Amino acid sequence: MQEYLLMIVAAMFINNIVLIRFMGNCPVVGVTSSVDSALGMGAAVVFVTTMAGTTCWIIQKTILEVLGIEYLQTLVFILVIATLVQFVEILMQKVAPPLYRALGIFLPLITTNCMVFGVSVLNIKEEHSFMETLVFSMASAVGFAIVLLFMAGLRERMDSAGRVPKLLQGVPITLITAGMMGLSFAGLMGLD
Amino acid sequence: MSLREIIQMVLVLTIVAAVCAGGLAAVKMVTMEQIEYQQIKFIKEPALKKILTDYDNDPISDRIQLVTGKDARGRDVSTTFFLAKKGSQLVSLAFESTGSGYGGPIGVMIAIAPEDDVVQGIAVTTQSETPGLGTKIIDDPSFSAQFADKPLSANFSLSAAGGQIQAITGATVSSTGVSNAVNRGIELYQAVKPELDL
Amino acid sequence: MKTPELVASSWPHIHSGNSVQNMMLTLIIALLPAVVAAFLVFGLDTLKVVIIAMASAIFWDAVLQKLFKKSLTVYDLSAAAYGLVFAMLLPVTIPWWIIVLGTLVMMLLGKHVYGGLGCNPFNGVLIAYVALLLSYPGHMGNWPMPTSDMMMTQYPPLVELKENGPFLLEDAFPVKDLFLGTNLITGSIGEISKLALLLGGLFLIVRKKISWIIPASFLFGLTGFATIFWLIDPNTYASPIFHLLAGGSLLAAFFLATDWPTSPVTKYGMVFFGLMCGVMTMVIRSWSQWAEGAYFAVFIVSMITPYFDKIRPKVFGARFTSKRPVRL
Amino acid sequence: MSRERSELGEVVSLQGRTARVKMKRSSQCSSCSCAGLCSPFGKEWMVLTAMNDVGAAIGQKVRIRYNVEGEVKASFILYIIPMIALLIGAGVGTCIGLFNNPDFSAVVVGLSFMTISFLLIKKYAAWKYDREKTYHPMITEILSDHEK
Amino acid sequence: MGPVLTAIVTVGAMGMLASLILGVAAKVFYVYVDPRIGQVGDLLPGANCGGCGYAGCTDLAAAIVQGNAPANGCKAASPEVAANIATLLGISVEAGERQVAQIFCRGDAAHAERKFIYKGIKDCRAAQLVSGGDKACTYGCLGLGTCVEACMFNALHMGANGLPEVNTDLCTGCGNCVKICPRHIPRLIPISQMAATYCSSHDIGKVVKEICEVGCIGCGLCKKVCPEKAIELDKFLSVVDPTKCNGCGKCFEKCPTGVIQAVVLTSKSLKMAA
Amino acid sequence: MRAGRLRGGLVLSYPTNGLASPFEDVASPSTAVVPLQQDQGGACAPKVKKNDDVLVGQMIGESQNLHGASIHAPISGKVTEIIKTFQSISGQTVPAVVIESDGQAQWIDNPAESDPLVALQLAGIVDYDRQTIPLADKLEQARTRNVNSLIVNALDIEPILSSRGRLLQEQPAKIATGIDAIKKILNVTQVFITVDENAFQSVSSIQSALGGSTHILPLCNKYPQAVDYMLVKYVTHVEIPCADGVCIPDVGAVVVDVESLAAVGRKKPVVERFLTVTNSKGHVKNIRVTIGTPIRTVLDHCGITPDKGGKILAGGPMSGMAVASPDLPVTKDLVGIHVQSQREVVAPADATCIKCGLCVEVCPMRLMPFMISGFSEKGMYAEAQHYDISACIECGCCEYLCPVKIPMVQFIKFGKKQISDQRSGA
Amino acid sequence: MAARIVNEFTKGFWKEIAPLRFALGICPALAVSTKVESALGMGFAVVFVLCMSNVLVSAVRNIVPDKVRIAVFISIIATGVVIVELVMQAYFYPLFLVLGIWIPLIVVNCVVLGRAEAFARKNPVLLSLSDGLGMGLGFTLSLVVISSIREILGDGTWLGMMVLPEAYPGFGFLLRPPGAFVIFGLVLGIMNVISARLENKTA
Ligand SMILES: Cc1cc2nc3c(=O)[nH]c(=O)nc-3n(C[C@H](O)[C@H](O)[C@H](O)COP(=O)(O)O)c2cc1C
Ligand SMILES: Cc1cc2nc3c(=O)[nH]c(=O)nc-3n(C[C@H](O)[C@H](O)[C@H](O)COP(=O)(O)O)c2cc1C
Ligand SMILES: Cc1cc2nc3c(=O)[nH]c(=O)nc-3n(C[C@H](O)[C@H](O)[C@H](O)COP(=O)(O)O)c2cc1C
Ligand SMILES: Cc1cc2nc3c(=O)[nH]c(=O)nc-3n(C[C@H](O)[C@H](O)[C@H](O)CO)c2cc1C
Ligand code: SF4
Ligand code: SF4
Ligand code: SF4
Ligand code: SF4
Ligand code: FES
Repeated sequence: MQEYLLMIVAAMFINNIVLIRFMGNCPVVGVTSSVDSALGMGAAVVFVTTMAGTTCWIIQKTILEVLGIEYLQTLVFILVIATLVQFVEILMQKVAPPLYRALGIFLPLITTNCMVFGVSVLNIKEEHSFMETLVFSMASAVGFAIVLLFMAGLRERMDSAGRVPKLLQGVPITLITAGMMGLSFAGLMGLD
Repeated sequence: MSLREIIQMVLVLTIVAAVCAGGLAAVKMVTMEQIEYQQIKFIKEPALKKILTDYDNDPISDRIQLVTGKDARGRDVSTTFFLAKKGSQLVSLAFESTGSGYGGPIGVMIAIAPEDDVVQGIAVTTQSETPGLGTKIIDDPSFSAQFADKPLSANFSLSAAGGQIQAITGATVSSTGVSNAVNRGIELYQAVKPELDL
Repeated sequence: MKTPELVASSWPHIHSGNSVQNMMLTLIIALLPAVVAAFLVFGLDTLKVVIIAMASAIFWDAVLQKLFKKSLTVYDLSAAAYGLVFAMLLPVTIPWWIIVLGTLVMMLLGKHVYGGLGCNPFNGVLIAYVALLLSYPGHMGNWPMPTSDMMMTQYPPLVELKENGPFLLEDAFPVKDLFLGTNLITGSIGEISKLALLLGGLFLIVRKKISWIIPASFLFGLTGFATIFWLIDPNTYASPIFHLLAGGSLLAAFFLATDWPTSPVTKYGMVFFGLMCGVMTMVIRSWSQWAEGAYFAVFIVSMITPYFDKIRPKVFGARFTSKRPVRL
Repeated sequence: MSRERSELGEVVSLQGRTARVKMKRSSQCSSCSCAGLCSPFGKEWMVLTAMNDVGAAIGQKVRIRYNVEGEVKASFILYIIPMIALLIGAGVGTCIGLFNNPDFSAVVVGLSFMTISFLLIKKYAAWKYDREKTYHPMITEILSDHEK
Repeated sequence: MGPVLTAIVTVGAMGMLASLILGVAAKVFYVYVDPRIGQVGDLLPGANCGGCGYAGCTDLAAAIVQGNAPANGCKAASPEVAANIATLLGISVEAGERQVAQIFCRGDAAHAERKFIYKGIKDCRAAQLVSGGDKACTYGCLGLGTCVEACMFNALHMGANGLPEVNTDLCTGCGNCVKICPRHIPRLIPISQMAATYCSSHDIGKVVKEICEVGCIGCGLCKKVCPEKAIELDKFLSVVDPTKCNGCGKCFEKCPTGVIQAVVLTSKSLKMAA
Repeated sequence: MRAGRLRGGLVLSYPTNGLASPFEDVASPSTAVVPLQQDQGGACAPKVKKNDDVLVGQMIGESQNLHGASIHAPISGKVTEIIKTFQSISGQTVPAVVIESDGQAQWIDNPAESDPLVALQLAGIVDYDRQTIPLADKLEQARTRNVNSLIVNALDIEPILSSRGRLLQEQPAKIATGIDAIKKILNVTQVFITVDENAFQSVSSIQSALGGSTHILPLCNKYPQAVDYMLVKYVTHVEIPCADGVCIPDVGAVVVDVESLAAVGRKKPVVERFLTVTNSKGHVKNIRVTIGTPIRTVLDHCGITPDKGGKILAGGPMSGMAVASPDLPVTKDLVGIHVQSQREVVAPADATCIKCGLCVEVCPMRLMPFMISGFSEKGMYAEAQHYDISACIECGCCEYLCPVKIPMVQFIKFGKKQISDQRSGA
Repeated sequence: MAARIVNEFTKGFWKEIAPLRFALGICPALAVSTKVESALGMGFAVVFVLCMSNVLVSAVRNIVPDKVRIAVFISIIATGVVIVELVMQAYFYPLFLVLGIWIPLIVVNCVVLGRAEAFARKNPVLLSLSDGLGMGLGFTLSLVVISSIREILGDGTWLGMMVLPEAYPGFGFLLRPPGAFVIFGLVLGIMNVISARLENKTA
């Protein structure tokens, strides 16, 4: 139990997927400063990352390793992830049409984000068990969602009451802010 | 979206995927040996350098692979032996063996002089032990020194188990892992020695 | 053409006279007791660090204002005030160039890239502090010894706790000494005398420059958390009094957590912010690699400030439900 | 006060009191740096079913309004609950260790838990959301064809 | 050949599975999108300026393809772009003339009176809310440059005399300045227009004279003198009809306040107009 | 009966001798300029032509319905001009009638009107809250909602003003008559008089004149408690939202200020105002002035000369409107005059908010002023609405305390204007 | 034609330099910019993948149905990436160890897919190659600029060589992840300043 707890803290904060491992920056930079869409998108990312992580793990263990074609991992994973999102979209529409209707916009936003793929590869690289894969993927994605959410909050504030110099507006200031968030997470180093 | 379109889609993607995979398999076959060499060079060579002495060839090039057993599914498992030579004379022979440690398997490179069946030295290649604790099996040179220059007949078990090896305080599991690896290696060596055609 | 005689603008036409300069001056005055306390303990080096920090902060502020083509506003004293707060976090042994580098980082990343005072989401002082701590841990952790002969411990109280556990803390650091900053207890400039910090903090509250809510809930969160764990296992965790008085608890509660741009402004927002800072301080002190967590805690929690500010009171009339006449 | 968002779309078909409306993915997509790459076959449009109380006809441009709070809540139900089910299932699976293989057991139990959660969500959604109008996107305004 | 075959078969099978799922998805979510919308969108400038009245360039593209907007619907695009779009869609483009903005007020600090000294937000719309704006003339330019800020094409700048000036080379005629000005001072004219009355005041002459030296007093001399009958009075303000005016300049001489003047374009667009 | 306490808001220092200074009459002007719109209703239609002779109290502008208040000649004499585009204090362009005095001050006899509300409309009585509203309009709204209480607002809009408090002392009988009249019109049973604690004693005579169900609520000095919403909260402990579809009479009360009540009690058309004239050097005078008198004349009477580069404010310094010229006439929406010298003029700064939170703490409507003002500045009107910009009563407390002097009220007004423009445009 | 080829090539160095100009492919630019050496390695890997994918995508552009085009493109890109991975393992093993997971992650680098989708899909092979080469080298240039700043100021070295005085203590903050974000952000800001200057000059 404790090792899972540590893994969660580490994946969410100490080795935060965005701020420390540098993955999934595009959505963090690109998504608007709307807090609501950050929430929705965060939830969707948690879902997709976990699904992709576990599916890739299963495919790695049951197909690639059995057949000895681990080197095709990159090719196979990316195909799997691209398809998975479509599959999930169909599934969602079948499971809960009214809900899907209310928020279908978030799902496809995230297929090509390097974090989903990166987490899937990390799971294999760090030789996680299935349970670890699940926990790690989910915690990483939650870490992502937290950054997204905090960033949306900070950007909303900058937009309303800030005066970022014109030449730093948009991407530059978002990146610098991400750096500051990463800096503050240094405070959690050694939390174990 | 007509059926024809779907079939076209399926066809194109299947073919593209298959062609990509085929191409990659070809590239893989071409580079396989070189990759293996590089991996050995960068992962095993440091260990080999530590334990092999007095040779003038490249043990990595002069390596041989032998089937040394079967795994759970019944497939062959092979071991690579690195041959250190002086002139054309084989002075020692190194190979890797594993034991299980605290954080996962521990790989141990063992060098044996075939002439007098003496363990010349051991070095840990791969491990995932607790830093500062289990990693003393690498960081503490006196630990691996206990294995050096001892005949194969020596008891490489921990002193707790009646052997000659003093475990690292607080890292018994890691120590046991190394000792097991060495014992297993010696077994393996003795089993395949006839095949080695020395 | 006739020139117009009267001025027109939108109301209100009068102003309280409150100004940034005034607020910053109050902040500087509030920190003076702490500087004096450190001066009594460490001597002239204290003044050296304080003066370099304030001067270089003003210098960088002016340079960056030029660079970003802003009007020069160093006279609002904000650079001086933040420079002083920054000095509070440094050990007096710190080399001058680290201070200068730190104030550059503080002014650039904690102010000007965001467009000036008030726009920054993070406190520049904390940005500079953490950047330096990561870059020069040796210098940042080079604790001065107040005098050489009667030395009781080489470390500040919290480092001592981290290194050696909670045993003998009470002998090494009597409460009275912790509070007054006497008897050779070392630390950064602002961590010496808790009495001085308390005076300064109350001064700020009385002058209505900061709200009492943040420091109060910060210290409540910190002592509450410390008490719980101390009751559970006094052999691992130090006493709440110790945590309250050791290190930068009071400095952070009164002078960092209340930093205007980066702390919430709504009442409940402030309560939760303070509590979370206090708890986070204890989490970092107890389980991370760092001995002192108060500064990190404020830094981390300020990330959530926009959300704390969403806990705003219901606007006047929002609770109105029925159109039925009220019986009077 | 609930927050609302509105977007523009075009009616493509009518079904009783609802209409299917084609709209650009979202205004959020416009600021996304990977705009358009997200969808493996490049869909830039999506179709929503919206309440058509204003009586829009096919081909008309309409404004659609939807409740953002409903959206956030829905995304938690739809995305987070199945994940929690998967996690719990996998945890249970690992513990009971079917077939002496914790990984295999975790996969099997986890997936079954997730499937069950999907079924429950389906029931819940059918029970709750079909009735509650606030979660339905609504056509609020017909913009004449020529203007806008 | 074993490993290669394994790879081909496995990944080929995965590709097939993937494409099947994609196929089903494509069927489930099928929406017909006219491919020409994308093509037209590629041709448009992509500035999303909103000058066309649509939410963005893509929306205009859709409208053009569906015939709801003309091929030259984009105000910011050059005529070549409109022509390209027209050829792509096989439609004709009416050669609507290019429009540019002009500032219809000449009442700068030296010539127009102010009611009071304004202190407050540097935004004309906000200044208008303080006692109705500081300009004595309720029609005159407030000169705080809100239109300059609003122009996305850098076509406006604040002149030395406190009135905005138009660079007609850069002006695309998007009309953002027209929309944002609280006093509707910038207005669009066809680029070929020769003369204009640079005033917006509908006050009677007596009032205008009291507060502004360069306002239109509605005396009607220009109307009388115009050989082309190109000038009308609209509530004490003279208005030039560009379709009739030939630029003879007779009215310029007659105007007592000199407010009716030749339209001066920046060099490049002058050539284009010629 | 206990009054609630205003949360937020400001305790402003003010000259205390205002309540003790009796009304002085300002001499009637020789020429009166009377704008034909002096309240929030529509403009009145002119009832006189150039060269007509008029008597005091003669209707010169007629409102079309209960949403307006008619306008009367404040002096007798000849109409010399009808100005079509007169710029009023607020900058609106309205018609105005210029009357040359014949020095007679002769009143006209207006015919009696039986419907009391129409009578108020015809008498041109207005009520001043944050804006000038025709009293008839206010009462009409109350009458349809079954109101049972009348709240008399005897508090001055700003603490620096004292005319309402003084009126209470000087004309209690008129006020009592007015209250009686309105009690009858609305059929209300209870009267609450909210009054500055310093003007407390003067109310007792009114109370005794009215008898039983009259309650007096003394309040300490806190700005902006004289706003109707706040008074209703003190009395009923219910907060009325500043939103569409809800109005104060919905809780069964209506607020009327004492000056309107005195006017009702006088039973004559409104041709004069009771004002406090102050400057920031502590000069206070309460005056009675004829409508149409130039502000300059009033100031001359009070011995105040406005500075070049100073300000003349219609109202008090917190919520008054800056007057463009001292030649503008006194109108019904004037509640006071405050003169600032050049030195006291506060310039708003073009600086950023440091988020000190003082504005949030002080806002009586519990808004987040720096947010709504920031959203307005950035053109983020939807967000501003989400933060309830429309609830702001523009009291100015936020800006008063702001250390960086952000012109928040102007930004908020600007934002509200943009929002309403967008609404009406789209 | 030749002019266009040159044009497509050179635009990648300033006008459309990624990720500085567009917020594309930020992640690798942050991750591998600690040292100039790894930036160069990553850059060249991307150049290879970009060229290969652009050429192949352009070659098959007319036979791939629209609906699966992205799936086909990523298959092609993934193939290129695996080739790089294998070759790097075979011949540049230490670099492979440094770049680690970032080699497979090229497959989702928005720049690569972005060029396939925005350019190669619509243009002939030669132009696409030129575009890929230009964009790839531009990407490399960005990485080198950022990593140079970080390595020199952070460590006092450049490509491993000491370039600042021996006494320079280094500023470790820049070598850590937050430093990467900050330097990237500041470089973007400086780029904006420069291009605004250039624009003013031409205008
Ligand atoms: C806040 C902080 C305080 C530290 N204090 C000390 C200390 O007092 N003594 C020490 O030897 N190391 C201390 N360190 C350990 C340093 O991180 C690091 O080990 C040391 O500076 C490395 O340099 P050195 O081993 O060459 O001296 C501290 C680290 C930090 C982050
Ligand atoms: C150290 C200190 C502690 C205070 N504690 C409280 C308190 O616990 N509860 C409280 O309501 N006011 C407390 N106050 C008073 C508040 O600062 C403040 O005056 C009060 O909350 C005003 O609230 P209001 O503006 O909503 O009326 C305290 C003041 C100080 C200086
Ligand atoms: C940004 C920066 C600026 C520096 N400027 C100086 C300087 O001006 N003078 C100086 O002696 N050292 C400066 N240093 C540090 C020196 O390079 C050197 O490390 C230091 O002087 C050595 O001090 P020590 O020998 O006491 O450790 C600077 C360091 C940095 C990071
Ligand atoms: C966090 C932690 C890490 C440990 N790491 C090791 C290790 O690396 N090697 C080892 O032999 N034992 C390890 N142990 C087990 C323990 O210290 C010791 O080996 C056994 O108690 C018997 O010696 C670890 C225990 C803990 C709690
Ligand atoms: S033209 Fe309009 S917007 Fe422009 S400066 Fe004049 S008043 Fe302002
Ligand atoms: S000057 Fe006006 S019309 Fe011309 S481009 Fe600028 S905003 Fe558009
Ligand atoms: S008072 Fe001024 S500085 Fe303080 S929070 Fe409000 S707007 Fe900002
Ligand atoms: S926001 Fe409005 S109501 Fe609140 S203090 Fe400011 S002006 Fe007054
Ligand atoms: S490169 Fe990482 S999300 Fe785009």
